[in-house]
Amino acid sequence: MNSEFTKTKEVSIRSLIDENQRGNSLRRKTERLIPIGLMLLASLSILTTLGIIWTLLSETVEFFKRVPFLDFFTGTILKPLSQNPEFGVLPLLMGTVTSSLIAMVVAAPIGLMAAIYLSEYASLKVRKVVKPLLELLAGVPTIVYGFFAFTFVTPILRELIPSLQATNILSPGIVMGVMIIPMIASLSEDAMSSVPNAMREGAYGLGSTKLEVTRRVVIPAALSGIISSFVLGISRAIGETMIVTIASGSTKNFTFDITQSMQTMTAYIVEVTGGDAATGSTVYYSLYAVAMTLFVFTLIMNLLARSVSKKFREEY
Amino acid sequence: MTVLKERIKENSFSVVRNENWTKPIYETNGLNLWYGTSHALKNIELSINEREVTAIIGPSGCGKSTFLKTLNRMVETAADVTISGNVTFKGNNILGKSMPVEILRSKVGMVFQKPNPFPKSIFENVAYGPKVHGIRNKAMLEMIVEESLKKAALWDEVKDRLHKSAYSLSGGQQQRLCIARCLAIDPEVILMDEPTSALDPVSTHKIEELIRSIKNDVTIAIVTHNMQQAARISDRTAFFLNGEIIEHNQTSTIFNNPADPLTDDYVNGRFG
Amino acid sequence: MTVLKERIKENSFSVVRNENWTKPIYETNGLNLWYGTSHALKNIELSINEREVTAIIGPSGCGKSTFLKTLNRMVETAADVTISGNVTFKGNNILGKSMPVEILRSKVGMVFQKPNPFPKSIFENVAYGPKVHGIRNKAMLEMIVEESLKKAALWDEVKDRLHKSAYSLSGGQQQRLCIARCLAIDPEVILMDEPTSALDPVSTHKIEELIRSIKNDVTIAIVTHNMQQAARISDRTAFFLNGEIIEHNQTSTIFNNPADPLTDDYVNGRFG
Amino acid sequence: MHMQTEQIRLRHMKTRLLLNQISKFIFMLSAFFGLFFLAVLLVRVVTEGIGSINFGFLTGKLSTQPERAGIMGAILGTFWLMLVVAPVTMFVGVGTAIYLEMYAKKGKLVSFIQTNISNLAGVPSIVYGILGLTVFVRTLNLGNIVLAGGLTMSLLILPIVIVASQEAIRAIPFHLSEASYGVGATKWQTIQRIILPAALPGILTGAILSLSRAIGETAPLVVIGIPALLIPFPGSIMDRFTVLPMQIYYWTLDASLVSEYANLAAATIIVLLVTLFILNATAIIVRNKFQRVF
Amino acid sequence: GTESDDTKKDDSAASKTPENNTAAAQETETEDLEGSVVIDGSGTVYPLMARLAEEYMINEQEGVSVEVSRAGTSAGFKKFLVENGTDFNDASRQIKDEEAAEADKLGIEVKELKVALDGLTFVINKDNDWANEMTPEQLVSIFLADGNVEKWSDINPEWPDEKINAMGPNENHGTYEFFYEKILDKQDMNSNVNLQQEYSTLVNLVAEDKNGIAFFGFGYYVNNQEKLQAVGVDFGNGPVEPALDTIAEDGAYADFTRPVFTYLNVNHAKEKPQVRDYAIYVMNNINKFAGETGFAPIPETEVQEVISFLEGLK
Ligand SMILES: Nc1ncnc2c1ncn2[C@@H]1O[C@H](COP(=O)(O)OP(=O)(O)OP(=O)(O)O)[C@@H](O)[C@H]1O
Ligand SMILES: Nc1ncnc2c1ncn2[C@@H]1O[C@H](COP(=O)(O)OP(=O)(O)OP(=O)(O)O)[C@@H](O)[C@H]1O
Ligand SMILES: [Mg+2]
Ligand SMILES: [Mg+2]
Repeated sequence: MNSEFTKTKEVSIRSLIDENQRGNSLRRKTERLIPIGLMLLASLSILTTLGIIWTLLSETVEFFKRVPFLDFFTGTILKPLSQNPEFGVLPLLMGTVTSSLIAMVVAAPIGLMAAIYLSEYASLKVRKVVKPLLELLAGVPTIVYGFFAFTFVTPILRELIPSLQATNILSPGIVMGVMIIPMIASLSEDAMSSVPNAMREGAYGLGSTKLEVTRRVVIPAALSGIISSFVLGISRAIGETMIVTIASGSTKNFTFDITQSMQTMTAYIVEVTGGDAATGSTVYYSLYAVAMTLFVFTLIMNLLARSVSKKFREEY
Repeated sequence: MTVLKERIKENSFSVVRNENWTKPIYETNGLNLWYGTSHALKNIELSINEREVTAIIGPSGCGKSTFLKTLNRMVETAADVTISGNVTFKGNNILGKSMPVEILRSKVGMVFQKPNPFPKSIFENVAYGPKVHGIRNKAMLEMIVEESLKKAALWDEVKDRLHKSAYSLSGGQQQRLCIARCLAIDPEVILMDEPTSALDPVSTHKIEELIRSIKNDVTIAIVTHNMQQAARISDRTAFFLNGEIIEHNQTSTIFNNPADPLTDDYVNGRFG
Repeated sequence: MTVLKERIKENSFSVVRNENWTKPIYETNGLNLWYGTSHALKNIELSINEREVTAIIGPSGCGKSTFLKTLNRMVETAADVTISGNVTFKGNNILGKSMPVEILRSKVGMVFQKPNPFPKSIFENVAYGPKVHGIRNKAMLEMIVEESLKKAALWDEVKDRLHKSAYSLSGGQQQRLCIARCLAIDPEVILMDEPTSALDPVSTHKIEELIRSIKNDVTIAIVTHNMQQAARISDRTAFFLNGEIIEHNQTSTIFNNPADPLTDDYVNGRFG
Repeated sequence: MHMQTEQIRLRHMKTRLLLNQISKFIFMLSAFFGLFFLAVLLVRVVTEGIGSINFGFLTGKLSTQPERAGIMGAILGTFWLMLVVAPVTMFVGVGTAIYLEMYAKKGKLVSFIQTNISNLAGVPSIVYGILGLTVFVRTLNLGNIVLAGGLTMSLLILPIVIVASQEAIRAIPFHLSEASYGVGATKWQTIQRIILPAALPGILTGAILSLSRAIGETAPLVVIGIPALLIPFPGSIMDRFTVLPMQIYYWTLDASLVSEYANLAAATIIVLLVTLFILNATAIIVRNKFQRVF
Repeated sequence: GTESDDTKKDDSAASKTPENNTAAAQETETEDLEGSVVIDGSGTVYPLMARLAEEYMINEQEGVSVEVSRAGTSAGFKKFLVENGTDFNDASRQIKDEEAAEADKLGIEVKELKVALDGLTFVINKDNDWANEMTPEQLVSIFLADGNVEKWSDINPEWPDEKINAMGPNENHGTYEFFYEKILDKQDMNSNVNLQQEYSTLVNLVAEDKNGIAFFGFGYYVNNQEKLQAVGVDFGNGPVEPALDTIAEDGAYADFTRPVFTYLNVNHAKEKPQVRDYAIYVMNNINKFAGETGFAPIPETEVQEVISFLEGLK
């Protein structure tokens, strides 16, 4: 290519670009529409929230017209379908809280220790194998866990605890805990691995063992992240449906006895929607009141987890 | 490099000829290091003398930090690291199983480029080392903290707020706090990885002063990208390039009369 | 600073006295910039002359990159940036609404510290700019790519693998590719932010050669932390500290006879 | 001081090292506990169900006779459901992510939307079921058809897709965008030509993983009232349908009526798990194949 | 052992008549039908109706698609009593007055088809060797709010001094409704009774609990005979085990027997040949499959009556 040719071409590149740019004002205008379109898509998520709240709220209001607010939240007896129905939500709350607590007793220590192992101890190779496998555990559908709790874990537990009923809250609680382990492990691991390495190096440099670095530096620094993973775990347990539905039966017991069948809020919703509850009946509305309670419960948990972990992110 | 090799050979017969030659506290021998398959340190032969300041210079990525971290085996905290060769600390090969890293590291402190205090109080930061090593006695701890902060020339600035968060200090103060934290476990060596590169001129000056004041007690190996700093504070300088030692000699020689043209190019800023 | 101010005053009367003085293509006037509440550029008064190489030096965090990115308004891509003052490019205030950033940026290319080719083929990387500016013609694109790669002294090394991924190139080649990518849209100015600091000596040398070879056609503003590099390739040098311009002058003056003692300290490595 | 600390140091070292070893072992056990459980679960399900898996089972219609029962209907139902969920969530999810990451000014609105999305991700799936029941099945009167179930599932996994897409977009180093802006490309050009192609593997991985969540999800469909029954194979999104997990649910419960149903449930679980495994493997392959080079 | 033999006998007996009728039906059916038949309703009746639908599609009309769902009796009626509603609604109870009124309003002519009989069965644990036989009064007293029975010994002093764990299906089920209305005579049920949504839960609970007793439809017992035993009920003439031959309208177990139904939208049957054809098929074969699914057959005369009604629709 001779320089003469190059020279003219050079000029034409520039002028071509300039020319195109002049004609591009239409393009720039249409570009301004893109964010508006995308914003509409983004607002869909807000619409979903509003939809949930509207759906739950309108029917819940109707429910509280029929059943006094206080009776609902202080009643220990739930007999929604009986001839003299009673709508105390406490048995359901009890079932929900108990099963979630059992789940956390299993998941919190195991999940945290697994996270410590993965974040602080495991070699890259081990981590590369174990993490996806744990993800796999998290990916097992809950219906499978339910089947497993009902047909396998309960019979085994009955060998150990003879008084255990065929449907009970203990077995689904434990299985739910196993289900939550990966979640807590992975969120806590995230929190721990986002502790700057510089901080670990500082501690190792002073002759600390791994355990000491973990205990005195990493965990304190990641504490809010870890706590928030626990709270999210609880929230997940509260909202879990199929495991308890299948393995804990539908007895509306208000009891502390974990060997017995208890019903959770979620299982109640399944029971009522699965049945013949006629639109307009109190039972039908109770569905929404329970769902609303469940929604508020998990919402509080999520907001709590968020604010805790936010605090932690601000630290560095 | 040849000079160095000869010297190491001489040294193995304990023939100390050079008048500036003090006892080597570290000696490396055929040290090679790989991150995965990438060869980060190539056949490093280097000795570090007791109670001297050794500066390590070289362009970015040449392996300065890697080498420094090999000296207290911190490099092993990275994933998939392979090391071969010998690194002896006071005659013991530290790469073997014989010495737990925790003991080695309690004798070899380390200061990093970015100050990295723990998210604890100033006091707790300095007391951390003694505590993990089993010192519980409160009076003793207080004494150690005070002494270390004094050595690090930080005591006067923080003595009224020992229990405030370390993050309330300025960058330069934080760096001196990190040095104090090292000093609290009474190390024999302090490794410093670009300790002033994130600091302002005044803080830099203070740290350089500090190095001068403690070098009678501890051996110091310092990585710096600031050639003038190396010239100012070090007794010897090692020039790294692409994971190799190009030249290692007295600082004045390296800067004024380097043997290798690459060294000359580098210290005169023709690359890097 | 006083020197500079005087000069700007002179310049505003278009009195060109200095024999090296060419037409300023950029002029900034009372330029201030905040990231959120942190004041990153303070009252910058600086002009950049056409077909000259202006080096910008200063310690880490002093605002060099920020200033450079203000020149093509790239700085606005960061969140929460406030700018006041004037920056004129060929007489037009670029901070106003009058000129769309896309047009400005098509005239002002930028090269970054880390080579940042797109995850596309070598060809597509160079052709990207012309394409987004609406050039579709294949033959034309091919010509532009070839020409740009030639100017960037990369053609011979890559002509046989134009359609391989840009990541298959070495760091230095990638950086030249990024320069070729700039050249492909025929810019009037190229801003370079530490273009060689991640490169080896040979690549650094090549890029410096390249800068020398294109400076007859384009104006270049280059940030560097390598003082010798600034001395080697630039016509003028501006020294930044804490967001302020401490001194701006002919390169030889800055290095040999600085007006400000801080400049002296910095270029002689007493801090930073 | 020196001597003293030195002695204390050595005295403690043994205990400290021992403690470190012990705790490492315990931590490791914890990490492997979940995997052990997974293994037991798989062995149990496979031994119970593998005998029922054969060609007839995979391609047959549902039947009350265990030896005749097949799950083609549920497989097709799952397929049609995905045909609704995948495009809807991809379109809305990626659009939302682009808006949040690239356009929205970081401020109150964005953090509100962001909070909202992360809260939606925490809303129990059964609540989405109630939403779907009320809005799609009853108010829009769609009935128990694929479209209603699909839209419900889409809402359910949308937050996951959004967050995954956001992460994928955020993971594209800013210097690539910078390079594009630097040659004068507009924002949309940069998104279209640089960011989306580079983020695609990440987005796809997230989308596939959330699809597999949708495939295994049961509770919302139970609430919507999806039957696992004698219905013709679904042929479009307007048909009634059932899905694999619903089939498992009913067969688990009906095992008291016909005990072989327990085996059919286990067999269906195997099919479901294999499907999910294939999807997950695809996601991992996508992730590794397009491993980030930048 | 004996019961299952009975079952088989009954089966083969019942299967005779349908064969003749099928032959008769085939005459009228000259062309191949197509289209769909949509059935919803009771979950109790579902196994029977689903079975018939399958057989119909395999053996009779491949072109017709019979869809069977089980939303529940009431929910099913809601889908049945609308314009273009379902063709059949299975019901474990009779249509209610309001529902019938709704049908009138919409102009839907509804025909009740009684399809089978179900025997309310009380089951106890296999290890329970005392309560194998009880009177209806004793059984009722266990479930009544004021039955004053908590322990087995409250019923019979010789029986163990242990707490009875009474259970049953919950109010969602037609079975509960029948039990409450017909057996308990609408007296309050003991609040200790463990009411469950799922029959599988009940089966497991009783199978594992020596002191458990539960009631549900005969079908759930037949399919779990290896886990449970049925209580023989002494209606006055000695204990009667529920079985396909005792559960009949004039059988020995009649007092605990209830009919189950499917309701036909007659308008649809007139408009759509496949609906009418299917209805006739159901009636012709109903007794053949009832036994298999745990229901007792209905009298042949009733079947014939309905068939002639259906054949009259054209
Ligand atoms: N953890 C790691 N894993 C893999 N490679 C690494 C790791 N740390 C460093 N490297 C590589 O090893 C080489 C040497 O790195 P090192 O950090 O020692 O260089 P350096 O001389 O300290 O550079 P700088 O001046 O930038 O700090 C580099 O190529 C670097 O990319
Ligand atoms: N996007 C941003 N948001 C907030 N603060 C920023 C941002 N970018 C830079 N800063 C701050 O602005 C100041 C100037 O930064 P700048 O990157 O311009 O420095 P620099 O001179 O280029 O430094 P270096 O030599 O390290 O590249 C620094 O204090 C930096 O922390
Ligand atoms: Mg380094
Ligand atoms: Mg910079």
